[in-house]
Amino acid sequence: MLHAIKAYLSSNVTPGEAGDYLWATIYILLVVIGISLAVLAMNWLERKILAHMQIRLGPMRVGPHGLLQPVADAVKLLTKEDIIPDGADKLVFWSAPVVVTMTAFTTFLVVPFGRTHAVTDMNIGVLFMLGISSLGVLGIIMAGWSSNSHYPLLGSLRSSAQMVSYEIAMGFAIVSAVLMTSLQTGTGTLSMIGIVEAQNAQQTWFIFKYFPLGFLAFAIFAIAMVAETNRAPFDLPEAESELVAGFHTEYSGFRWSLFFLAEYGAMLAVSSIAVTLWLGGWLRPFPNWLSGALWDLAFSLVPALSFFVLAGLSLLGVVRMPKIPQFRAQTAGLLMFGLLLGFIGLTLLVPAVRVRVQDIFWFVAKVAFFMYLYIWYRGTFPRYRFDQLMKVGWKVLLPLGLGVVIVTAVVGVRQELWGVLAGVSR
Amino acid sequence: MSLSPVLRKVFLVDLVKGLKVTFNYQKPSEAVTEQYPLERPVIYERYRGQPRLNVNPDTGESLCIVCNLCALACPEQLIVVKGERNPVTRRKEPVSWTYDLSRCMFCGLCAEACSTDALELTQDYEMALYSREGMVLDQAALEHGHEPVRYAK
Amino acid sequence: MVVDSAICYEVLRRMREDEQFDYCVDITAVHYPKREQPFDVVYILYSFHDNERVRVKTLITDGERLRSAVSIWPTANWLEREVFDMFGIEFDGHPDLKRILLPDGWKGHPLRKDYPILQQDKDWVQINLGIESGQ
Amino acid sequence: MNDSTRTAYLSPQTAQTRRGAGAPDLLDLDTKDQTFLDATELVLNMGPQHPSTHGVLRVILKLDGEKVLGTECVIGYLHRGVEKIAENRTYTMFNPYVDRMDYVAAVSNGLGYCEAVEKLFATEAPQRAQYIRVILTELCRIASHQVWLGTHALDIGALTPLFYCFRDREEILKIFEKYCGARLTTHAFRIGGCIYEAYDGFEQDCKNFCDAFLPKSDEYEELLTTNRIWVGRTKGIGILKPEDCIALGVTGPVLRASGVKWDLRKAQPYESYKAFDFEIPTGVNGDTYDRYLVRIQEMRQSVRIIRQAVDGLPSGPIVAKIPKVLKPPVGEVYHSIEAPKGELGYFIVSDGSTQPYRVRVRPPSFVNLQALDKMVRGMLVADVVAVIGTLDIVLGEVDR
Repeated sequence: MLHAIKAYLSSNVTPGEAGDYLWATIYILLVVIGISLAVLAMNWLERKILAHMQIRLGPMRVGPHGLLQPVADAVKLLTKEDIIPDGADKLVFWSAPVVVTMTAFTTFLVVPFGRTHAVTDMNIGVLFMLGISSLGVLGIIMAGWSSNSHYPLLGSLRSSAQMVSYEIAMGFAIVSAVLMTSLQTGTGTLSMIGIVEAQNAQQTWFIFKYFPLGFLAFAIFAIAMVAETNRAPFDLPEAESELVAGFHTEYSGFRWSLFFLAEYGAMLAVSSIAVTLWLGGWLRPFPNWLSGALWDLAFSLVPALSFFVLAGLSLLGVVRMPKIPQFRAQTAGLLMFGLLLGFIGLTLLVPAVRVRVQDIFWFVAKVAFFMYLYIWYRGTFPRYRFDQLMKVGWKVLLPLGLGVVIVTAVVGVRQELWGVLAGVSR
Repeated sequence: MSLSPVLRKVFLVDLVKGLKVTFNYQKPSEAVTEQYPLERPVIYERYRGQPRLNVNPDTGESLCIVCNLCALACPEQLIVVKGERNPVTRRKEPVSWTYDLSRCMFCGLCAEACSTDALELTQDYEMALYSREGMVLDQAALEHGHEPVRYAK
Repeated sequence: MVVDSAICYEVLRRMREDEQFDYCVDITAVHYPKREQPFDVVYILYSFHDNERVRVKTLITDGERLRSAVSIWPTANWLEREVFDMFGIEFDGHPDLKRILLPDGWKGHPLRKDYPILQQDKDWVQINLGIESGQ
Repeated sequence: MNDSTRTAYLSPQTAQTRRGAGAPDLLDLDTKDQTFLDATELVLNMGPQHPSTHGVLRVILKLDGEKVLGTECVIGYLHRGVEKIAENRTYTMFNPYVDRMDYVAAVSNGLGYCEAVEKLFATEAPQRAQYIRVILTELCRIASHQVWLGTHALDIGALTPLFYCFRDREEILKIFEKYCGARLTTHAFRIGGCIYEAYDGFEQDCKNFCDAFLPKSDEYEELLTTNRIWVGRTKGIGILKPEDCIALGVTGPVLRASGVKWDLRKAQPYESYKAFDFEIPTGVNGDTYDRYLVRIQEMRQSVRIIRQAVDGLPSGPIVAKIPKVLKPPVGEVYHSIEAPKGELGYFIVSDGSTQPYRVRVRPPSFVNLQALDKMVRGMLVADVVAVIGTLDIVLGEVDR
């Protein structure tokens, strides 16, 4: 057993590539659990951050600073009555949330959290992710149609139109990133790991490559991915003030929570694509400027440090808790939480752990940045109208994406091009 | 900033401005939430809340002289006062006093009408009850204020 | 200004067209059950041009129909519906004369002076809740 | 218009009740296996329980895809028979009820009613009372516009302005609470003046609010005014031309946004509005964006009025000499004021007794809501929400 673990740890490929089914299964479990936990954390963070942007406090009662609120919500949702409307198409109604959740989770098969930290590495990784996440539309249409109600129907129609149109712009942005992998290193790849390695080899994140081309492609993707996941300001399919709750109006309890899970899962998934394609995936910041063993060491200490900071924040919270009996349990809970964070930080100081985990840390940190953006947008922007949304998609992002692809290709092959031109002129 | 409108549009100045506002408000000190049962709101002197029937603090006698003005002034006619003349002091004293809190809209007309400052709307605002029955206050409840309700199952 | 109900519509039209009372503020009615013509229908008009307000009043009997002012001022639509709802005064030529504030199946017209509030309340409670009214 | 076309855009159930049970249902052509999914036109029942109908408004929309072909408002869910209640109460007793009509701007309601009754008595409130009334009603106008701005932005999808607006509105409500003891349904004025003297520090509170409010209102503008999404969602939506406005009887900021410079505070000054220097902001296009700008400007003008009134607050009595038992002379009177939502009129008929013979309220929201159908035809569902928001209706006032 120990031997198996050791053999795995020393290996340099993902379990999928190695054909190691045991480890692949473990990874899948880890990913599913991890994503679920991340969704819980996201739920709490979104509420807190949004609340503070709106000069509120957000959840404060369940657990210290509302830390247990998502858990309480999950319990509530699971114990709620499960309603299937009378006129609904039962089978489709039942299967829609399953489809949505499955597609959201399946995409994570190819997400590389680190060099070896992925379930598998496919040579068509990006396409796989795009394809699977597009399947989510199917679930949404199923949900809207089978509910046999007006609001879900309108919501799902909006959703499908929106996802389909933004997928094209998204595709162009991705193509330009993929093009970049084929330049200089010479071998283009669609593998997620391959793309990150290409960025490593070229010693630049693709967002900075051929400035502003990489940045433009990234911006297109960043806008399209918000639309793709139906989040504000593109949250028309579930526009609360217009369509009540859009395609999941008729859902309740566990089924509703599956939609919720899928939404956040999809957000994480598209953010992972963005991170992988443009922000260097698991690579630490500034690999080219701040290179050298000392900097490597410094950056590998960052995960532990950030955990210490979090622990410090929660200990500060402990100190600032009101000193009244009602809060004793909460204060103790927060203290425990802070200590736990500190302990994790300590573990991360251990060199063996440190080296293996820092990839994941950088990846998660970058994804977290995107998650913050999602919340920030939601707190700030009004909602687009349907036709305006389509206009942005088709008239702005699509031509821009097309242009970026063409210019990237031209710039990428400019040396050869010059050679050819010189040949012609001669 | 003296950017041309086109540039402003391209660089999303309008959106960034909004983002800046929301970002700056994230400071915990900006939050205005009151955590109610722990933090009590400030209630000002003229607040019209739970009605109270004042008693003379020295003698413990009700200040009410059963003039019935409050009952007449009440738009909802929810005050019923019955009294009889005390043979000893020659004062009219209330015998039964009811105040139906469930119909009260706290307009304050009764307290304004009261000629002896007996009826008063106080600063107490926690009046919710689990049943309608407890909402009809009698004289004792009006004089002492009702028991604070513990909102728990 | 009190006008006869027969020429009321004509007067209103002239007010609108000749006197520039272009804004119909309100249409309402008052019920005097003891009078021979128990209803006053009151049109409150305003002229932006002269900054003047005028009340046109017409007396009608129960069941008499007035010509609708919707063709003069579109705003009369809901106001007349409300008068119909509350007083039972019907307007000829109104595009959609039906109850507006009260439910469709309501009995009686509540702002008439002879309208029994308590009776309605009792009936409603008995029919819908199956209990005696507490009022 | 025959019956079937008239009810064509009602839901089958509504049409059924309209026509009376048992009548053959023309709409019920669908056989059992068919649902509304097979129809080309969609009948969408928006409300009475819907996040953005501001209460219990029910709008029946006939849609072609997302395009609105027609609407019908069903109102009355909040009908409390205020006008009937008035006939059974004395003049003084009815005063608190008017606060419950437009509960967002309760002070304005009270002002209109008190003034109408004072007009019946042919009397006026003393100077000091008038100034206090002006300060409070202008504060109330700001509060009402803030609620409007918050909920309107929420309808269009911007969550955050609501909280900023409510935070600032809180300051106004605190002034109300300090002044008259209630925050929402204030019952602040009495017939003949005010009953409460301004509390210590009233002037200072008002001034502090004015100083704090202006930068805050800039902040709302930073979030919305130039935001391209906001502009896209509001510009050119729900256009009302001035002549349409007048024909439909629309008043208040909606009318002013169409370019008609008409404000009862200037046109027929009541209270002491003559003494104050302020402008009437007007729009040009009469669309939702203009209405937004007009209301924001109106808040600033209100701040201007408050500042002048606080500075010029005269001393003197606050109640006019009127009898304790109010028995106005026989007669009828119509008086209207510029409430935050438009012209709020009271038509009071007195028969000489202590109780009004008839009180008619001319609610601005009710009349303004009539314009909804004209404004949203040919627009999208999302615009319906924006237009309902921009009309600034309060269902308590629509249904009374």
